[in-house]
Amino acid sequence: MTPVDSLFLVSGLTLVVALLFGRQRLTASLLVALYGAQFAALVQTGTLFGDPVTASFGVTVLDQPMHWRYDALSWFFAMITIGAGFFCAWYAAGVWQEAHVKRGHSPWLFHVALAANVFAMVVLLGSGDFLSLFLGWELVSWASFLLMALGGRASGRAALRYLTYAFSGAMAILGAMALLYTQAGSLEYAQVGAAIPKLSAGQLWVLLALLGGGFAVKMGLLPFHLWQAPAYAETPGPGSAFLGAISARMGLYAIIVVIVSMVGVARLVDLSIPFTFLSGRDLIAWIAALTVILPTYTALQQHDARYLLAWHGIGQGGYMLLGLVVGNAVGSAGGLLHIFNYALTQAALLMAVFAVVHRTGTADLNKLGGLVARMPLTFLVLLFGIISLAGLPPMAGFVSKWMIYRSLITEGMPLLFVAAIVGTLGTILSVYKLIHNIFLGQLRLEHEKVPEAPLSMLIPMLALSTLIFLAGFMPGPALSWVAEVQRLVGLPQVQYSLGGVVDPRGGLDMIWLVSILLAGFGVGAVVFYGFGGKSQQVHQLNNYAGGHFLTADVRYQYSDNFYAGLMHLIGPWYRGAFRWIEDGVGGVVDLLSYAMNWVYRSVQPLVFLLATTVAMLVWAAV
Amino acid sequence: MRNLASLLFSLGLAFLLLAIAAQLGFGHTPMVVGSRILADAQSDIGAANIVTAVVFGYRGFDTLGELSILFAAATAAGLVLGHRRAGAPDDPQGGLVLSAGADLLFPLLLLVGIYIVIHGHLTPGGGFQGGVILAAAFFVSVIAKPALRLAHGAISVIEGLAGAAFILIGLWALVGDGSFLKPLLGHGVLGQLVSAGTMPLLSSAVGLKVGSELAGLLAHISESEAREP
Amino acid sequence: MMSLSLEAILYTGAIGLVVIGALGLVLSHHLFRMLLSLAVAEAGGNLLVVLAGYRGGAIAPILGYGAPGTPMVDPIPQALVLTAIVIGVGVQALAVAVLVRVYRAYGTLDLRDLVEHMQGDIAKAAGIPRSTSTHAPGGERPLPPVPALVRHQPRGGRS
Amino acid sequence: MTWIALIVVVLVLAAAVAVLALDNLIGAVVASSVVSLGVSVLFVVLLAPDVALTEAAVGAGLSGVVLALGLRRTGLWRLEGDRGGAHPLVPTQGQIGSASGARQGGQADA
Amino acid sequence: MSVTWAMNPTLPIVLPLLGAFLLQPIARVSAALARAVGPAILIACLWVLTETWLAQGGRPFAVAIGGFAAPLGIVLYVDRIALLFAAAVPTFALLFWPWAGTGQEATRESALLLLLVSSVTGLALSGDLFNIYVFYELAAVASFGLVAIHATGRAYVATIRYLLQSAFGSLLALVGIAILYTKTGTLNLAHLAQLAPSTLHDPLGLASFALMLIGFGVKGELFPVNTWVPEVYATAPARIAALLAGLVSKLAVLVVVRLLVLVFNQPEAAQLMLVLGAVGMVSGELSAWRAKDFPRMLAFSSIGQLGMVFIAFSLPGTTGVLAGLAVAFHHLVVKSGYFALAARWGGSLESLSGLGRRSKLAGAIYVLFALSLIGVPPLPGFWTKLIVLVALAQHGSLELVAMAAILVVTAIEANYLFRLAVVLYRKDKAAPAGPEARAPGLGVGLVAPLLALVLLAATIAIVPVTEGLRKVAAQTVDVASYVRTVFPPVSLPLAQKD
Repeated sequence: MTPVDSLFLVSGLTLVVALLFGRQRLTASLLVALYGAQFAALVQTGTLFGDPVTASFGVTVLDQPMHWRYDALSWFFAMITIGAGFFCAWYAAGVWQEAHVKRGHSPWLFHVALAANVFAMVVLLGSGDFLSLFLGWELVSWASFLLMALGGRASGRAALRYLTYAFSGAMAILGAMALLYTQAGSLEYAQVGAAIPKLSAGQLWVLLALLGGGFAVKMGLLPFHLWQAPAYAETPGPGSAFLGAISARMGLYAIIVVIVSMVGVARLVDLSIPFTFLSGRDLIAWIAALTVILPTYTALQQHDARYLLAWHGIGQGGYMLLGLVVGNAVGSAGGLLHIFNYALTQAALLMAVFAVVHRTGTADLNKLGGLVARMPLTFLVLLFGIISLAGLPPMAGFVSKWMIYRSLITEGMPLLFVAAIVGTLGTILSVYKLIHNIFLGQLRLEHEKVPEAPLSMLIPMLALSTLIFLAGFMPGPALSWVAEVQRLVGLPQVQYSLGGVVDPRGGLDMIWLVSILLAGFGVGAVVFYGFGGKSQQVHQLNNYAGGHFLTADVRYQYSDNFYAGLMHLIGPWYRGAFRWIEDGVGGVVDLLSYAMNWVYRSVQPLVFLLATTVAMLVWAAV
Repeated sequence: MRNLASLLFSLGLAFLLLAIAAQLGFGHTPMVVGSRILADAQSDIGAANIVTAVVFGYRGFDTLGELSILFAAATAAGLVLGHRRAGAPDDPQGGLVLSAGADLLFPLLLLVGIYIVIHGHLTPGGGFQGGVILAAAFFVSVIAKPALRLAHGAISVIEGLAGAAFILIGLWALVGDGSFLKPLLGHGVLGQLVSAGTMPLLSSAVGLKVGSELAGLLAHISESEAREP
Repeated sequence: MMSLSLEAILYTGAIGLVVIGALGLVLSHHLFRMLLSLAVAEAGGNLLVVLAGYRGGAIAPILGYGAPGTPMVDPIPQALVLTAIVIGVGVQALAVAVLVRVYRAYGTLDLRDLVEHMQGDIAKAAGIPRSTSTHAPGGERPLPPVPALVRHQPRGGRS
Repeated sequence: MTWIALIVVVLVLAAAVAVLALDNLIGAVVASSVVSLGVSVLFVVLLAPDVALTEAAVGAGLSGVVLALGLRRTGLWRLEGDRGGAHPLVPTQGQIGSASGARQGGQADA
Repeated sequence: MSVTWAMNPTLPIVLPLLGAFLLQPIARVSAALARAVGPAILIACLWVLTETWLAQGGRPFAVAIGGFAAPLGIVLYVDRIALLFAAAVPTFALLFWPWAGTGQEATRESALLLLLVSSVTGLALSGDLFNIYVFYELAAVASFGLVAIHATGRAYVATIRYLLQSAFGSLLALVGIAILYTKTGTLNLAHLAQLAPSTLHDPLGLASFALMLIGFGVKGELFPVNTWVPEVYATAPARIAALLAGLVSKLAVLVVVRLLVLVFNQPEAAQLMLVLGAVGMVSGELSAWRAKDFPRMLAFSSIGQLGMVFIAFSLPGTTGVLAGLAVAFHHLVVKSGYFALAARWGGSLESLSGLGRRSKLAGAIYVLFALSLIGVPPLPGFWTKLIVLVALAQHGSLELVAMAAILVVTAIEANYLFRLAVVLYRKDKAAPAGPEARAPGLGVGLVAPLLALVLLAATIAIVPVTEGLRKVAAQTVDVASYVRTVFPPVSLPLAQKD
């Protein structure tokens, strides 16, 4: 009974409890406790700073062993996963669940789906060979399909989309596994890792195309990103937060395991694309960069808060991959760290948005506004979140993004650096749109009576915001985990201190930075109040626009059609970018299937029989 | 268009088959098993007509399958055609000549059929051919007098029992002598009517079965209602 | 080309029967004629099988005829053909029975009409609108449209 | 011997073509019986008396009767052949009431 | 080897025949007795086969019918694979037995079913080519009768089209057999296996294989001769469709595999099968993607699955047979279960909307089968797919193309299967009138859960199952032991005597 066994056991137990007692109201809190227990069990394994631990169970099918083991990488991802599960369960436990039931959904299904997701990811992260990897991979895909399909028709359609993408990706992975087996004679990580260096460039390209493609689908890299936003956004509340926070990162995990640690960044750099001056590494990096830019600006277009955040999720994945493939200590550390920071951020943001939805019943940015007066704490959470998401100090997101930018410069990739900056610009614009259209501006009539978000939702939100600030204020602990992961994967290790990154060429110390920032605010306050400035309470309607005073019946809502000019400028370029791929594939399948149907509907099928017979005889004769 | 294509394909098929035939050895094919059978048939089975020996002896199992196929066809036809509604129109009566001829023909055909059946192991012919003639015997009269019905119940009983008899003879051999359909009862003298062991029995069982089956089948088809005017 | 031996003639005849039968099966749209063509083709096939056992200058495989020791033709193919013939007639009788019912159901034996009727009835029984059932069964597109880009187009009509 | 075979083969092939080409189905049935008869003669030539007997009895006799019955039951028992003669292989509308077919298609499920 | 008569492999073939013959007379005596006969006989067959398996412990043995030593007479060859398939026959026949029926029609139907059972068992056991042909014809005729049971016009049209296609196919097979016999002068499979290397490995042998492949492919739903499948399955009772799609098709495949392994053991023949299988798979799955009603969707998907079976069996050696067996049995279970569901869900896909919410068990079973069918670990479907893919990846470029085809097609399959799943769990206020109101045939209602349990059991016991299948495969490809068993060393086979 190794610690890993106990971890699996607790995770499985959570699922079982959800299955059996998911209908009772008290179960929700019990499940929260169980997620906490999972976290404890994970910490118990102590695989972060210690050696990998192997699970005592396993199975061998047709001479193919399947086994599970935990190491620092698994620990890092599992920590984020279980944490996300913990907070989402907490968020769901109270008022939200009742509202969910009122809307005619089953709480049982939700709890089961969430527990299944966490369990599946715990299994995937423990995979010790390609078979168990694929097993976990499929489990995760189907668990998230379950979570997505919970909602009504729209979510059903989105889930089906996701399923099509995910399963095609899985098939690509399966094909790659079959090919690897012929090369390595086994599906063990060790043998495959030994076999990969012997592959020719061509074989390696095929492998990258299949595996990378398969993983990219789950991660939502271009051009396979179209499914993600709708699927995540249509998922009911906490589920959406969970998926957005961690689910898509499983693709990144697989990429780290296979491409970064087995193939290695160095090999990618050597691997040059024929007839071009680009290397495999550049290719991936540019895909990542485009994944940063396009979805971010698509997010800018969204008029639904959930979709806006979901589209962002895709873009942020791009940052992580970008940092990883840069491959130096700071960059890869930034990429890995961003996974953690972004999980915190996205969870907090989506929770805040769904709190608003819970109160107002809509997420349409054109139907909201001025809620800061009614839901100040939710506003605070959202504010922390967007600062972190935009990568501005003093929040967590700044640290990781700074590391990525810096590595891009030091590694001499100015173009990619510019791309990243452009992406960040889009992020800032869109998150401003988000907070503005929800909280600023003027309150709508129908929202006059809206109260603050219920406590059961508020507490996890605030907790997350605190974590966001802390992770930004002293990133040291998170960096220590990241460094362990780097050691395991074989990347150069980052030098860190409690306050941030230590680097001879100029590091980063958030503690200083934040204190200076706060000190600046303090000085400003002293100056303001010291010279007798005083603030004056003004009613929201007490203002003056367009030449006359506004009254309660005339409201000045300028959140509609936000960024009209910018949209007009850049909108047409990429609106629905890459949808032509979907439509093309769909059209081809449609056409082929119609042709086949024609064969099976022909009046005189014996013609085919005759033709085939003749063809076969000819083939046999020659 | 399709006609043209299929024409071409058929010509191609003809050409290919002819080419194949041209490569096959004409007339002197390797008689690996056949020669052995020709050599052993007399001692093994003791039937003069070796083809019958093969049909009922060496390949008796095929014959059983064949019987079952006829049975299946008859059953399926019965299932498909179902029962005739009461008062469905009959075909017009055959003329006097026809009916009289039928009466004349009936015993004659019966006799010939029975002869062919029980001499199957000596002369050309055997259960099937005889059975067909027996069926014809019954059927002629049906043609002549559409009004009269064959007793389907009786027919089904006969065919069932006949088929069962074939199998039971086989099982008897299985239990008694350890292998299904093994010829029993000694060979007797070549050329005698009572020779070749159980073969005449098998042959007559087949004759009965085929006869009754075909008769029933034909009757079914002919009794199915004439189409609506 | 082969010399005009007995076997050559017979092979030609057999193959000719098979091919003509196949041609009839493929070309004609009338079920009854297809049945006849099938019978013709089967006759050809049987002839081929018997030919497989034939050898020149031999006698029929019946003991007691001809001088002992004269070679006989291979009896096995003949036995096979006996079986095949009976199978053939059984299938044919069944086919005729089905034909009768088909004709009573639809009043025609033209394959083209019948296929139309059949597809139509299948669709009707399953509750599929006929128009989409026979020619363009048309499932959904593999991927439903992107809600993000379709359902949430801004209201200010700029596009 | 060879000549008999040659003649019979020619006859048989002609009959086979007739099966496809003849416009009224009775003729076609007769032609198919002729084919069977011819083939049974060829069996005799091939020293297969049993097969010949069977083919004559079954192929020519029985199946002919079955087919004729089928014709009679499907009401295609018409000696006068083509009305508005279309391609001989394609049954003409005279033989087949498509209108009635549509009518009876409805009650097919009953 | 001496075999006591009580467990003679002839019995599972002969007893159902006896029952079928005697059913009518018995029915005239007592109807109740007649209804009991069929199941009793099937159980007896099952018992005999089990006894044989236990007694022989998987050692192959041959039984000469009529005591005529091979190759003169007909032999039945009994080895693991034969017993496996033969035992599957009565089992599934019992599962889909028409318990409810009464009267003349029911008697005839059960008689036809018994004939089908006997013939299919014969296909599994027989060791003589023409005997196989006879049993194949018997299976065909019996199935013609069975698919026309719904006495509707559409059923009759489908039946006659099926009949014509099948008859033409078997004619081609007969021509193939004629060529074979002309070249070798024998019909015994073991004897053929001896003579093949010297006589059959040439264009003519290949041609005869091609003809037989087309002929036996009709029941195996091989590509050009499977156009009967959708219309027949859409018009026949779901029970019958289940038997044809699940059971009969597999036995036809088994025949082809025997031929391929024993007689035509040459790469060209395998390639022929591979190509046809691949085309069939692609065409089937693509058409299923467009299907609008449940039975035809199942029909097309079974075409696709059988294409994959052919692909798998076309691979040489133990891996090929192992892969084929895995896919075949998986499909046998899953597709039978699906047709058991289809007995309830006859209608168009739209009319099934919200059914999964109303009948929870059925919906869950549907999803389970779908997951296994598209190969989601840890369900058996995944392992079968993995075996096939790995086996394919180890061979030439043609196989790689087939592998890619399998992957692509599986994605499409997932799409249409779960499009229906989403429909099943759609929230619909208005319960659509119609098909699901139809009560399932007695017994059929229990079959789907039963098969689902089988599937889950196989999931848990995946290791022993795969090991057992590997043993079976290894024995199947061992040609030498086949010959040795049929021709015991004491009596030397009359090899190339002339």
